[in-house]
Amino acid sequence: MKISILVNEGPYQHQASDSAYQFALAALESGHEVPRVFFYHDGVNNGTNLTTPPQDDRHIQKRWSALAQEKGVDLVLCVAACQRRGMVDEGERDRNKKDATNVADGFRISGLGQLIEAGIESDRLVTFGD
Amino acid sequence: MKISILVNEGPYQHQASDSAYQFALAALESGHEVPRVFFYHDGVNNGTNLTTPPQDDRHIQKRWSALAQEKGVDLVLCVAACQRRGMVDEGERDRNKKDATNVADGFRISGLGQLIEAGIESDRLVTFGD
Amino acid sequence: MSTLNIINKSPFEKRTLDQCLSRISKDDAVILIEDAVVVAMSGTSYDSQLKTATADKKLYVLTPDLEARGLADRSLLDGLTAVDYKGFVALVTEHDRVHSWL
Amino acid sequence: MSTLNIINKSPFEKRTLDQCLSRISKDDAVILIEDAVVVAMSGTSYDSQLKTATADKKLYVLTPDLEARGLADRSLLDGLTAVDYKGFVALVTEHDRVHSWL
Amino acid sequence: MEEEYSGGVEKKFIYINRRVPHGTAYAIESLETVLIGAAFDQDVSMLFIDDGVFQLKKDQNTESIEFKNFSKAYRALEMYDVEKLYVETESLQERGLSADDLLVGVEMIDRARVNELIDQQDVVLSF
Amino acid sequence: MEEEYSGGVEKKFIYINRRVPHGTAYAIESLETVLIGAAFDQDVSMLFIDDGVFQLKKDQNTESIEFKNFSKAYRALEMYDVEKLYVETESLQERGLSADDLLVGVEMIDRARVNELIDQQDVVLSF
Repeated sequence: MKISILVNEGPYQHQASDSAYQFALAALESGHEVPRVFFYHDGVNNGTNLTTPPQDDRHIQKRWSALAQEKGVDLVLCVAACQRRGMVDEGERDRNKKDATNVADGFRISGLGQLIEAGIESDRLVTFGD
Repeated sequence: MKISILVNEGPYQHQASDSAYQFALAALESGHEVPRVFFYHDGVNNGTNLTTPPQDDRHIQKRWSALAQEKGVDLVLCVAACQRRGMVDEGERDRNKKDATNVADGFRISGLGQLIEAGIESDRLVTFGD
Repeated sequence: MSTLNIINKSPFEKRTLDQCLSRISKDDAVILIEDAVVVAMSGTSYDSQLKTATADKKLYVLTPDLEARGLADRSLLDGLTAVDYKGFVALVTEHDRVHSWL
Repeated sequence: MSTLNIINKSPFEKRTLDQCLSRISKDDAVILIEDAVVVAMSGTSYDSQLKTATADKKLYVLTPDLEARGLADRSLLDGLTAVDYKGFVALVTEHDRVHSWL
Repeated sequence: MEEEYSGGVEKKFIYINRRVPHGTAYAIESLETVLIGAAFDQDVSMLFIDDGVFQLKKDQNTESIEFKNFSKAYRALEMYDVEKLYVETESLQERGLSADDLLVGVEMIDRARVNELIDQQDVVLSF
Repeated sequence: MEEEYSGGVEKKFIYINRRVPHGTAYAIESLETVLIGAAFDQDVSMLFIDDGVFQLKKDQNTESIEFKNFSKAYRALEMYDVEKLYVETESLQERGLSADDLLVGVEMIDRARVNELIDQQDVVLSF
């Protein structure tokens, strides 16, 4: 089955992002596809490559990036949410005249259409939030 | 009176940061001092200079930065929260080997001691969160 | 000695207002801000609970948040006082401490 | 046609579980995850409300979240089934849609 | 993006709105999703239950809190062919509101019918 | 930083903990604040009410969810001279717990006494 995931909260503040990750792993291990994880609202903050969590703690962003690289999961950050929360890739940097980028490998910024598309093309859509 | 403020949530997702700002303005207009606003938890995300909110919407970060510049309010981002959420100044960039900085003018990163100090030195501490 | 308690969530969504009211004393005050303003008007199903509280405690509601939710023209529950942000600041200074129920 | 409902907040804190149970039908299922697991054991004051629900609906609780809160060794409420993440995934596939009550 | 789906799958999407507006961003972000999603020619319903009914309250004035007043955009939904707006009767009543307080025409449904409506959907998006 | 305050003001701080641990970061962030704050030689109390009592539950095992298990750190509070830990009796009972379920020794107080305790404080930090 194709199971896509919607993540509404950022890392370390709410368990939502952790739950979504554990769920995605279990879905893959159960033989399902996870075509896309869409990050909306504060969820876009999962994609920043500027975190330095304590060394004895999980590294949420790196875990997501590894899932993209190793399992081909498409990690999409909502562009409107990114603009309000300060997530910037090269395109956004040039467009909005910012001095830096902070989107980690494996994540890409795109529109809300990608969420609707995931709803249409997946058999299930599961939301994790606050 | 000295009234310090604690902000626990980031911009645009919860009203907390807006309420804190309106409260700070009203306190200053009423003749009180606002020595410090301490940003904890997701609140540290208020300090990013990478946001581009819609043009017809309020610019939360710029409003805070103006408060620091015009009224001398000390805007402090909790360092531990910054590390978990990806807020980086030059010191943090060098220390944690990051490629970018994203702390806006008027904000500084410091320790939780600054929150305790605000509690000790202010007549009131008012918290805005989720 | 008295405390100003801040409530910012709708009592239809979260139990913070219940939990606050079950513990504070008659010298304390409560201000409803943000989404908590939705129970400030008479006629809601939370009406009687709040009336009990106003019998011996001071309750306030933040006008700008009422306006934002289209409720500024409704009649407030008896015993509730509307304040603007400056009134909110004054309440903070008039009480000995502030407790935000998050 | 049936729905898997996800609840992730403690019913002592938020009313989502009440609001969910007041609307779903007997073909639907509910899984308690994250902070919602705190009402999975017998002996809480939420006990009877949940027992009513288990009488005609399927209720599940996520084991890793029970463990994290030190509740894995408590006896679960009758009619509640503990599942791990793979069990959670299976529930998602067995129902026609998923509704997260946020 | 619309073209990709013009001859493709049509699914039934329901947006479930349960929060007071402005205290959190869910109301505005739900609306933005619906408006963008309209381009995909899916079957879209919006359901307002619990505190979500306040999103449709008339006379919202966000000037003092300096927020965008997006509430008028609910009236524009029709132009995007989003015409199925449902409000739960009990949620309105519990909050001291009636259909006259709402800024758009909606279909009122009883609590008992909410599950029936959700049961017809393919995708549930909750805000 | 400690020196700054060695001869200075001493205030009464209370940390009020009301959330289930792990679902949100409030529990761990409260604990971190208390530990850092200990250096300031203030009068510190920690109060656990409502779902906050779960923070002190024995046998927390966060291995499967891959979280740091910080619950043992409550036992270290004593070394930081944080010795006033209060738990509300009614909160425990409503949740089917008793004092034996807690991983540290605490003072049990009735709901009626909670306000009395808060009334003695200068600064309230709520998590």
